[in-house]
Amino acid sequence: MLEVRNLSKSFGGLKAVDNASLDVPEGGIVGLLGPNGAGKTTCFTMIAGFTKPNKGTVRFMGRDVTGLPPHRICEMGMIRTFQIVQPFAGLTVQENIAVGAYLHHHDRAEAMAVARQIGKRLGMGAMLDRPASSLTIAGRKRLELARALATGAKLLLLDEVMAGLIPSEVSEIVGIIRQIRDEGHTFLMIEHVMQAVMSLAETAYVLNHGKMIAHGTPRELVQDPGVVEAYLGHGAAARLQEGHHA
Amino acid sequence: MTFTLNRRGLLKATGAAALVSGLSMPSILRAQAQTVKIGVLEPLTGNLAYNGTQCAAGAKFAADAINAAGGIKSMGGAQIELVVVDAQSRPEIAASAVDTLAEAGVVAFTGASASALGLASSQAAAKYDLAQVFSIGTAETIVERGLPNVFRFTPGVNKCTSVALENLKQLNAAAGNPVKTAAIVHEDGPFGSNMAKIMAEQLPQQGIEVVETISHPTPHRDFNNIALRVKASGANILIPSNYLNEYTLMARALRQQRAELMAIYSILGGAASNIKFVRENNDVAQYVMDCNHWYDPNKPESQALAASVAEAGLDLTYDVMVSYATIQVIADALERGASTDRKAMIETLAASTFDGSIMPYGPTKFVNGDNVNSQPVNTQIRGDKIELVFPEEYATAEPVFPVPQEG
Amino acid sequence: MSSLILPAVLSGLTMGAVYALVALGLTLIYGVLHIINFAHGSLLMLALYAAYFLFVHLGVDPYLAIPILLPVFFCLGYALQRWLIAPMSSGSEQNVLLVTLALALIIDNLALYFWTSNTRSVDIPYAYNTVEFLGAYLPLGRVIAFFAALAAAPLLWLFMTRTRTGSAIRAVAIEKRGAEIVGIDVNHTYAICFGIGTACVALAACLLLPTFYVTPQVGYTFVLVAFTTVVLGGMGSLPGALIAGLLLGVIESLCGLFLGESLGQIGIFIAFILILLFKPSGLLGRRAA
Amino acid sequence: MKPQSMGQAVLIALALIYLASLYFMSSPVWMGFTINALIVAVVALAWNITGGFGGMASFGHAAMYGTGAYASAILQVQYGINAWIAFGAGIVAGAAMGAFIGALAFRYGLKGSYFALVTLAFAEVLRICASSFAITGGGSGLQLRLEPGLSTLQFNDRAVVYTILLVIVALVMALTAWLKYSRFGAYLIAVRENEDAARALGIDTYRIKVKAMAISGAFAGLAGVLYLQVWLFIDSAVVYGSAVSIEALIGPIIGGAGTVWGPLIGTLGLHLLGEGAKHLLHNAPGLNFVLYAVVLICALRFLPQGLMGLAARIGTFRKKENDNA
Repeated sequence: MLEVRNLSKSFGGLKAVDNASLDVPEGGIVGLLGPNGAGKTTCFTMIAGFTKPNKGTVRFMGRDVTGLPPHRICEMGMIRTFQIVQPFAGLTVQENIAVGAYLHHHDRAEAMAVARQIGKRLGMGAMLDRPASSLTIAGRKRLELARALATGAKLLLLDEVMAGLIPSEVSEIVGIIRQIRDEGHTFLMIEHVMQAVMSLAETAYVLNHGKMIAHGTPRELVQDPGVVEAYLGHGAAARLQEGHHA
Repeated sequence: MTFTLNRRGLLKATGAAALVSGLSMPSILRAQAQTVKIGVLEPLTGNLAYNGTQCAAGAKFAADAINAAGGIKSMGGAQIELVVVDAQSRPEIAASAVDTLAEAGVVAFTGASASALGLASSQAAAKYDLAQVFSIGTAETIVERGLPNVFRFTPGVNKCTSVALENLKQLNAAAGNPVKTAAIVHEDGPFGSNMAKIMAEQLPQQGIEVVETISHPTPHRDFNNIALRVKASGANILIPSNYLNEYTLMARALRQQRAELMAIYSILGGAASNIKFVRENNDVAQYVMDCNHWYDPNKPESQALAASVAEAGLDLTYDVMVSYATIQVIADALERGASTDRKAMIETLAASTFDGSIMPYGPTKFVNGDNVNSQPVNTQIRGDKIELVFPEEYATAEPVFPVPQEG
Repeated sequence: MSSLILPAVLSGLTMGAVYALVALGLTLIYGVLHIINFAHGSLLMLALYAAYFLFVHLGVDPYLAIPILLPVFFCLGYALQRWLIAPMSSGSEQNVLLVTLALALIIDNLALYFWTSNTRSVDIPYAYNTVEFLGAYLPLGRVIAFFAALAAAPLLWLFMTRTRTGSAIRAVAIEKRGAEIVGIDVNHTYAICFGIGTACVALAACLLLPTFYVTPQVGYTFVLVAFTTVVLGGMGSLPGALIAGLLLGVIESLCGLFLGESLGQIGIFIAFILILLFKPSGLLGRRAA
Repeated sequence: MKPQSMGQAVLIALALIYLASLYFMSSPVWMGFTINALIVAVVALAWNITGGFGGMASFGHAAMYGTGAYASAILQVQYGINAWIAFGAGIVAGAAMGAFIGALAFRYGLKGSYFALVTLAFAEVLRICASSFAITGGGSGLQLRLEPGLSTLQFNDRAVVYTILLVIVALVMALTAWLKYSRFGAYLIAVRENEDAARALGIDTYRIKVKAMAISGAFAGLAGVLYLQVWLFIDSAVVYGSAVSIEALIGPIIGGAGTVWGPLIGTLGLHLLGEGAKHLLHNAPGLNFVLYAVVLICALRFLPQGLMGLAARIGTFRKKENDNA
């Protein structure tokens, strides 16, 4: 569904992303891992059209979308979320979701109906009329997902959707993502919370210093010493081998 | 005197404002048997506040003088009560202020210092059949609209320019025609541009060649280049038409660039008839000549006005004189018509042949609202005074033309 | 005309120095507080009146007024930022803009109320003195202003780089949170910065008064040029403001000479819009908003 | 457009009672005064589209206001074109100017201080241009011939003018309400709240912002045309002057930016306050502007959502929300 080939981006000599390639199959949940500053978010911004790559191509559903503006890419069915979730504070939860729904439903009543339905699906039925600014972090993350879904996107690029959540909230959102996937959506997610990736992603890529250093199932990856080194620093691989249940 | 107001209140800018409130409160005047209300619509705030305040003061001096002399005799000695309203230097406020005047029941009103305000107010007043006698309103569009309620007592820009050029020709001839070339510096608004156009057409007919024409915006910060160009053009005289701030900077720059001119001859010059300019820039102001509105200094009322103005600590500017005269014109119409009816007022004004004003004009004759017997005169700055130098019959001093060159 | 080019350039440079002086304070405030001070022109007007009244009532020469007005306006600026602008704007950039705009309205209209719209200028003995340079006559007052600007910019720069207060200001400018953590009083530093910016205006006013006039609207005459200068020099850059000020002075002077004085000023605004559109980071600025 | 609380209902009712009472007071002074306030309210409503809903505070709405007024005046005075056509042309010209400024400014991503400055500069350039060219009448401005009649859109009777203005203000407000609850309105608010998030949701933010400027420009142009038709005279300082831009933004901020009623209520309140102060302070020159400014500062500090925001908290109709943002 998504094919990224040799994507590169440098900022003033510094190579943020260097020759990165990845594939996301339809209906899959693919993880994109890597330590801080590895270039994950830059990768996302390029795929979603927020920045233009220096080199490389992005193909979505067989069409070249490299360098297209975000709203065009979104219209085709690929959408990204943000690491720091920011709901539109002046609007209610339902109106927030409707902003997404307006993409394919120009009429207000229709868009609001879609928003209500999606909100209910994501367990937000009780808070639809509340101002979005009153939501908790977990609520905001759900809202972010709901908004993205409301655009009718097929492929969702989630940027650290679990960050800042307590474990019980994480498992809730994991459940939601599964449910959405089963309804026919595809995910590419940047994630730090290993637990989530382990239980959700079928395959994952690891990015370090802008380069793809590994690809495999999560289980393979955590055992890859190169990945662990990159992730947790020198000697981490050895330590992790000893007590394997962080 | 009917005003309980302390005259020194006028020393402050708030003077006119205080005057306003005092005047528009009939309670102060309730003791009088009968009053006639005349409106004064001037910009007391905003960019034009100085001119507006001066005009309001002039109107007050006129009303004082007329009341002291027994009021409107044909109306049983009715006292004039001024209703002063602020046009705020904004046309829509000027137009709205006409409502206030109409509601207050004025028979006519004077105003407004700027053409834009006057254009707006007279149109609003036309709906009420309320006469507006312009104090200052040089734009010709004022009298070209065919509004029956518009009366312009003072000369417009076209007349001022032609008279100024005619006077220049005579001054030049008397001196043996030393002036052959002229430079024109004008602000790029309608006032300056229009005047520059007329001058460019008419100066050659007076035997004077225009060697340089420079326009500048208002405000303008730097006059060095202009002074340099005037100097480089080798013009004998400079004819400026701009406002006080720019005039001040221009005069200084000319001095600094050592431009040698036989005369600075301005037309409706913002500064050359302004006593403040004379006080603050005495050195460069010397011998500057202006063709402008000015009163006939030899009339007793004029001298009385000058004394009152000095006593109040105000500047004697042409705004004060002109505004004083317009109240005289309205008072004369009241005297003849003996009616407070607005329509009748317009008719009486239209038929006016008044020649008792402080201005050096012939008998008033309004043709399409324009007083054909008005005329500007030439003033010249001498020492710390502004003297009337031309025409001779009104002059208080001999013109100095050309200016003696310093060594 | 060609003989006028050199005098026009020199004249432009001396005028540009005044623009630079006004812009120095504005750019300093922008660089640190990231706000555009719309009251800057009004403060300039206030300082011009202060210098004018010192001259008229106490006979203090405008140049001698500098040591009096600098501290006074520093305190005024400090107080305005500390006790009016900062608390009233609740930290939002748009609110700061609006508060300074409101402040400008207040100062301008109070000036109009108390001092009327009369034009005032000082008559000092050396008002017409000139300096002859390469055959051109330069007004003495403008030459002094030119050298004062040349001196003020590096002095301010030295202050920013060599003193503790200067370092604190720069720290706050770059990383507000970080500066707070290491114990810098951010509100105090902001206010100091605003104070210095206002003191710059007082300096400009004292240097301007001998060759200019005062009205309640005079600030407006300079403030848009100062905005242009700040943007052209790069928002927040002191050397940029100096260079841009001088450059604009020369551009304006030459445009005026060749295209007519009216277009000289339109030229400045068009330059302003073009810079904002195409290179909002200016000549020496680091980055745009 | 519906009030959300007792407080808002009272506020709106007060405004309506004032506006209606003028029909019974038969005072041309108050009517003239309110006519001015209503024209300003239309520019304030224009500003509200970009500044209130879109979060783009313009300091130069005079650019569109003046363009509307000049376009209409030039067509009528210089080309003798019918006032109705000129009326429409003024609105179109305002919209075009808004779109033009927006297209340029947003193309390069200007916002905040930069956007404020660039709009200010545009208004200033236009002011200088209008005072320099012959077609705009130079500095002496343009004047419509006084010819009352339906075909010239000039009316002698103040009450007629007043009624027309009330209808127009109501229409603009209805349009604002409709926009607010449309796809465009939701998008515009999304752009204000978080532009990146809006882009991610498939919103062409550039187009939305330019469109907002065009709509705002149309309203501002309409206000300019109204000024022309009511007072029959414009010049560059009057319609391109900074006073227009300032009044355009003060009203909405005090009344409540991003609300339908806020601009009208703020503008009316301010003008009444200014007028009241004028009587209290005996016409003290310019002090009404000082008062506006003081009220503006206080509103910024104490009424972040303006009067409508304050009123919303008084006697809420709906269940009380705990707003912990």
